[in-house]
Amino acid sequence: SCGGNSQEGGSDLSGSIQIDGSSTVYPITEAVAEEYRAEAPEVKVTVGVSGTGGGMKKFTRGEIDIVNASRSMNASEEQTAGENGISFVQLSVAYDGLTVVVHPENDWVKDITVAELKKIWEPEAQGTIMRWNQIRPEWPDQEIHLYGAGVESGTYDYFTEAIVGKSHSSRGDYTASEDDNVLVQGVSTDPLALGFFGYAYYEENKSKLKAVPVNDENDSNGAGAILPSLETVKNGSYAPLSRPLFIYVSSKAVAKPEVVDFVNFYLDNAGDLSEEVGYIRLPDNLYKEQKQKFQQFATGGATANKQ
Amino acid sequence: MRVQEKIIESLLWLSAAITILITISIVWVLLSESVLFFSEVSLVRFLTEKEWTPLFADKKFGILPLVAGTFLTTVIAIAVALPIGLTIAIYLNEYAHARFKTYIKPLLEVLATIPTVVYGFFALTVVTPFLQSFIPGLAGFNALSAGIVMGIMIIPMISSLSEDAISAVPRSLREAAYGMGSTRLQTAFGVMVPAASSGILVSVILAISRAVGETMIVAIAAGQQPRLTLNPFVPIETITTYIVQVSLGDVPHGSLEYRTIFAAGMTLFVFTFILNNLSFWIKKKYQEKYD
Amino acid sequence: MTNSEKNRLKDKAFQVFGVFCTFIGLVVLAIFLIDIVIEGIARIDWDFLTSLPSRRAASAGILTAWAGTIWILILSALIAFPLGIAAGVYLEEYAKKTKLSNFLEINIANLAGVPSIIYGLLGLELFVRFMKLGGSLLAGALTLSLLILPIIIVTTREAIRAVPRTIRDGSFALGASKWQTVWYQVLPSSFGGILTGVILALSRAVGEAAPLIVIGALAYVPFVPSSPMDEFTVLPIQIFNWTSRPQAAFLTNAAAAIIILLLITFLLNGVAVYLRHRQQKKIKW
Amino acid sequence: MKKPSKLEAINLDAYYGDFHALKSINVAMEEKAVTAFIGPSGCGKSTFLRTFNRMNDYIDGFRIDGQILLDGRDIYANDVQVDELRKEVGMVFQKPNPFPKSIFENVVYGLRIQGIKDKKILQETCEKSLRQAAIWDEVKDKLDKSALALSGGQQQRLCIARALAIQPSVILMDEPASALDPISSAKIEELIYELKKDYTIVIVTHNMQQAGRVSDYTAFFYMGELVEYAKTKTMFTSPHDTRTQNYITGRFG
Amino acid sequence: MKKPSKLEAINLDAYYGDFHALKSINVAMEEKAVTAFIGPSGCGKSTFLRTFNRMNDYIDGFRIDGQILLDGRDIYANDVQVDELRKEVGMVFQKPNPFPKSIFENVVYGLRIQGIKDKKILQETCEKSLRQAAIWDEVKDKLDKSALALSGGQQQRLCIARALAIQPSVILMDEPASALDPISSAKIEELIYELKKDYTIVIVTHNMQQAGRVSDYTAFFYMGELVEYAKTKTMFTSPHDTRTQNYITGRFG
Ligand SMILES: Nc1ncnc2c1ncn2[C@@H]1O[C@H](COP(=O)(O)OP(=O)(O)OP(=O)(O)O)[C@@H](O)[C@H]1O
Ligand SMILES: Nc1ncnc2c1ncn2[C@@H]1O[C@H](COP(=O)(O)OP(=O)(O)OP(=O)(O)O)[C@@H](O)[C@H]1O
Ligand SMILES: [Mg+2]
Ligand SMILES: [Mg+2]
Ligand SMILES: O=P([O-])([O-])[O-]
Repeated sequence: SCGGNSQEGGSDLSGSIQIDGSSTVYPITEAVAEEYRAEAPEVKVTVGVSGTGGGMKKFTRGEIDIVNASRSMNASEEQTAGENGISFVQLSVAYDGLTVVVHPENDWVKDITVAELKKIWEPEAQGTIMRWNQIRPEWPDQEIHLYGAGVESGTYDYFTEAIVGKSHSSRGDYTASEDDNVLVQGVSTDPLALGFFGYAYYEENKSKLKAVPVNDENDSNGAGAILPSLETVKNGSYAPLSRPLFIYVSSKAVAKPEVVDFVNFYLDNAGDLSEEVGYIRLPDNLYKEQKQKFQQFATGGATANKQ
Repeated sequence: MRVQEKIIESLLWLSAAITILITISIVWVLLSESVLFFSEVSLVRFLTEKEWTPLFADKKFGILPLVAGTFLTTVIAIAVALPIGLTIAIYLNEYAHARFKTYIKPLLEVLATIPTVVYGFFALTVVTPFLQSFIPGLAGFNALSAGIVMGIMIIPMISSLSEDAISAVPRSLREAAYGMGSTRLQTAFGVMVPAASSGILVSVILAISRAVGETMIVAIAAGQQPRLTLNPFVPIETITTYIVQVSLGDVPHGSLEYRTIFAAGMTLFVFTFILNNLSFWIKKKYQEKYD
Repeated sequence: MTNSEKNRLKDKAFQVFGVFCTFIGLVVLAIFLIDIVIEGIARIDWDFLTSLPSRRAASAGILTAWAGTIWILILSALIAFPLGIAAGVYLEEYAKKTKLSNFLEINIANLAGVPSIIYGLLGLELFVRFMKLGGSLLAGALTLSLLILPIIIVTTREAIRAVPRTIRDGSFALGASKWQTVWYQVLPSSFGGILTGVILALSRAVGEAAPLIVIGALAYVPFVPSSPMDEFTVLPIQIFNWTSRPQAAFLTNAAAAIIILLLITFLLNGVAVYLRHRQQKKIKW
Repeated sequence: MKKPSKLEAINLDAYYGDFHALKSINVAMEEKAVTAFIGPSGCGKSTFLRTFNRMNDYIDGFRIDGQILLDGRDIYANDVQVDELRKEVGMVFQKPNPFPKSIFENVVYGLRIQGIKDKKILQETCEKSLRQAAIWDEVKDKLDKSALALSGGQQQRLCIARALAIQPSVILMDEPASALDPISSAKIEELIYELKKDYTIVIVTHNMQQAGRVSDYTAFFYMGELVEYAKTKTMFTSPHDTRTQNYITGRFG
Repeated sequence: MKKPSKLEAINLDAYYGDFHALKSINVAMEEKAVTAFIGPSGCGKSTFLRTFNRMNDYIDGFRIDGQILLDGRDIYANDVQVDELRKEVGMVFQKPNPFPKSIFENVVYGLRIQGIKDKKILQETCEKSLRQAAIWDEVKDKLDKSALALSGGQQQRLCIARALAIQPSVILMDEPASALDPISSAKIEELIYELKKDYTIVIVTHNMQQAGRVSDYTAFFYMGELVEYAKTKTMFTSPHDTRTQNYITGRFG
């Protein structure tokens, strides 16, 4: 699936590329980096998983070349970047449907509304909403165990924004991890669990998890509760939890030819690879657009601090 | 030549003095970041609030849930390791053949040499599923299985140190007991264990200290949810896990969130420091007793 | 039943319980090892040892992890070995029983008991941030060196203490200086014991994950480090990483990596035990 | 026919693993008499003494051939319970070894482990034994104080009292006075003299003068062999064997 | 005027921390004679012996008052180098303590640490010393074998050879024969007899007979005091002090 239309091998490139950030995007970038090894064996690509927030901090301080992000850069991060003389370009690489999951043995949750999710996750719920029947009376009188993204993750920001209504605002008494694998582990082994994370992680572990259809009580984008899937994410009916995934490349980094080569390779293969790891590809023309945008940035648009 | 002697001695002294430097660095690192932390969060809040959500919108800075998690796993571990370890120590001392002892002791110590990630894997993939087969409500992450596995890991610590302590009791006391017609059991519990009690205590304290500071087992198997509970069946979070969790997320340098790991680290350090000194102090006193 | 019959019965009962306790730990260990081997052994082949990490469990390997582990092992040894021995020699042969030496002793006992994750915090501030070494091999090795230093010091002291007083007296009585005595008599005689201690300490370092996580060792490092300033990962971190993945295939990888890690640890421990054994046999004072 | 002997060794060999520590020892010891074992260090005195109450049982690799008879019964026979045997054959060691408990608890330890709880019996036995061991007057006011606070000589007499409390008929003593100062040492010697009225006593000593003063019979051991066994007076004035003579006159040891 | 003494202690007090181990000792020892120190265990014999080559220097808390003169020079004076002193005053210990090296290396150790590398000198010294220590014939064919493979008695003579190799004028011996079998012990005694032609020898022993056989003078110590110092014959036949008498006749110790 890889490297079909990229440059003539480019294998004489060397150097290193540091990437960090979102765990949601990580599987895509990991896949790209792995395929890129065949392309340019001498280029050392390292990928960390600090969550979008953690990655952004490093990125805006100029410590890394590329940041994986499951949300857009926020104002304060932009400001830090500016202070450090770093300009950047944002490139979309795939779609994700943030998935709400429960344990497969959970036979009471058939669907859930956004309002109910808000009731569970808003800061006021901390220490008070502790049992299933507090959400819907017909649900059992048992403890609810919550698993969700950690505060450094873009998923967390996106989820709180979309559900609670305010970014970075939620209860704190749940199992929070930047590493979605931990959340999968937790939900898949805990019958009283409810959690959320990127679609790819659900897709990979379907057999151990049960996705919950989400009802946004807005019939204009599809009536009733909707399960995330290729279809529903692409056509936007899985709202409000569908979202784009990004990488950001810094102006400093594009000075390195290996970075330029890598990003081009990334955009060439993002469609196939994101699908392979369980995300939803962008329409082809969008990838083209991204490439152009990057080309511009790389060849002199370094001043254009544009998204 | 005498100058050379002096130079060598100074170099050696310097190497030894580095250990003091290390301690100072540890304390300095923990203190300097914690001081900044406590300039924003009062010590009273830190010690009395019942929730630990420093990373969230509604920030609560009560260390108690983490302490409770640490306490819970430690208690479970000691509950496993103490009876088994002590029985082994007594058995090896009073009952087993010397030859058996020379083989079994190093074998037992293998338990202590296995890396703790490996124990974490064991707890998560073997012990938890096994326990779930007869404890229905048991969550995938829980204090129980982490504690049990940790207990297995520290068995040799208790058995070896206690065994040393019991062996250090002068032979003459054991002979006195036998000479009076005591059985081995009576000798062990009536004479040897009381006489070695301080050494046994030292082993237990060190084991506690070890359990308190243990990281990977709990990080893998006990969960990551700070919860003020003594229920061993649900996910909890220990002080050490919290530090790992935050480190994995790479909270940026200089933020309050970053400092929380140093405040947590300080708490951990204080606990283990007290325990270690206590054991050291008891050991000193006890060594004098038999010299 | 008379009292002494009762006593004898209790005695027997405890004996049975003693055997049970002695073996329960070993049995659990055995179950565990067998479980790991069953799960992981089939996964180990040449490819597994020589492949870079991959998103596909089936093609992922541990090359970078074990290479990182070997790097860390060697670097830590180079740093901690001379320091530890020098400190041990000072404390055992030179230090007078003053307040200071007493303090040094308590201090070292304390350091030995400081949880490894605290060393991680120290390394994070001191090496990663202050000395700007980043998440490099050198930062990792320095951190672990501090961690094992107390262990090396303590075992060095024990080994030195096992050299009988009479040997030192013999040397002094022939007009040897302190350092001559240490160099010609004490160190050669205790070298086996010291080496044993160093190896045991290294086997501890090999298994550590927590402090390296804290200083920021990375998850995805698809190259073998070629200098101490390179980023790295080690086996325990790779295992931790795979263990936390829910897919069964990665757990298999974790089990396979555990087998390799255990082989390294057992090998180190085996060498140490062998050395100690040989030492005990060779020298009878 | 001569008086039946209290203790007797018949063709006794003893081994520590491969090491042959005692070589076909034959000896019979008279009731209510003091027998002293002398000989250079390592010759097997302690080993032999300890076969009489089977104290060597727990030493790995130790084994014996031959028989030890107590009142004519083989104490290594299968049906003999060691704990019962040791109630019959008390022992006092070289270094005073009181338990780290009170004086009272030390003396009654042997009764307690037999399950005796009756306060009155315990107290009576305690007083009686301490009196017999000639230490009652020195400790009667501090029975609940730690035994470790006593002087070495007092501790040793306490250990003797402790042994007497379970009413043995034989008392084995392994260099009981060698760790003591001259005055305490003299007291122990006196005590032995008193005790032999009621008990059969076997004592190991490396002090020839002491052997001469306290014992009725003396056995001289050399490298695991019993070289000479005779009335003490005879042995010291006209030893048969040259090794005995050399030893007694201090040629070696 | 009498012959000047080789070693002399003047008003010597010695302390281990608070413990007063030697109490104002005054004694002068004659050149090329053997002086024996006797006394019960712990009376200070070894402590005193070790002040002559300052072996106690490394013991924490040890200090002395008073003077020790070697050939009239205070060996505790500031300008005295301990290593030089120890080349002058050799020492042999209770337990043979050969280094875990070859026999050859043991003997020449003292030369090596002085920086002597000349193969010939080393070999000559080695042979000469081993001959003097009456062990040459037994080891000449295995000089490169480990010294630990020798018997105890051979090891002890090797240690004496080692001490002789650096050509001291005084040899201190702390119970040099007590860990040995009678035959080796006798050999060491003979050797001492030979050596006193060239060396001043001070020997600690707990064996009265040995003291009687080998020494010209005897010093009896008791609880840190020098109770009596006299020609050996005089001391053993008519001791002045009752403590000396008691000790010699085996009343205690
Ligand atoms: N537990 C043991 N294992 C092996 N050998 C032993 C053991 N105990 C004693 N021996 C050996 O058996 C021999 C006799 O020892 P024993 O203690 O009976 O001597 P002893 O005459 O009492 O000497 P001492 O006067 O020094 O007490 C010695 O050579 C000793 O080394
Ligand atoms: N390093 C030390 N620290 C403290 N006290 C010591 C030390 N060495 C010896 N002593 C004490 O000093 C006293 C004299 O000891 P020393 O070794 O000189 O006796 P000794 O006459 O040689 O006895 P032995 O015949 O047992 O060798 C003893 O009471 C001993 O306990
Ligand atoms: Mg003995
Ligand atoms: Mg001495
Ligand atoms: O994608 P995130 O890891 O930032 O949630």
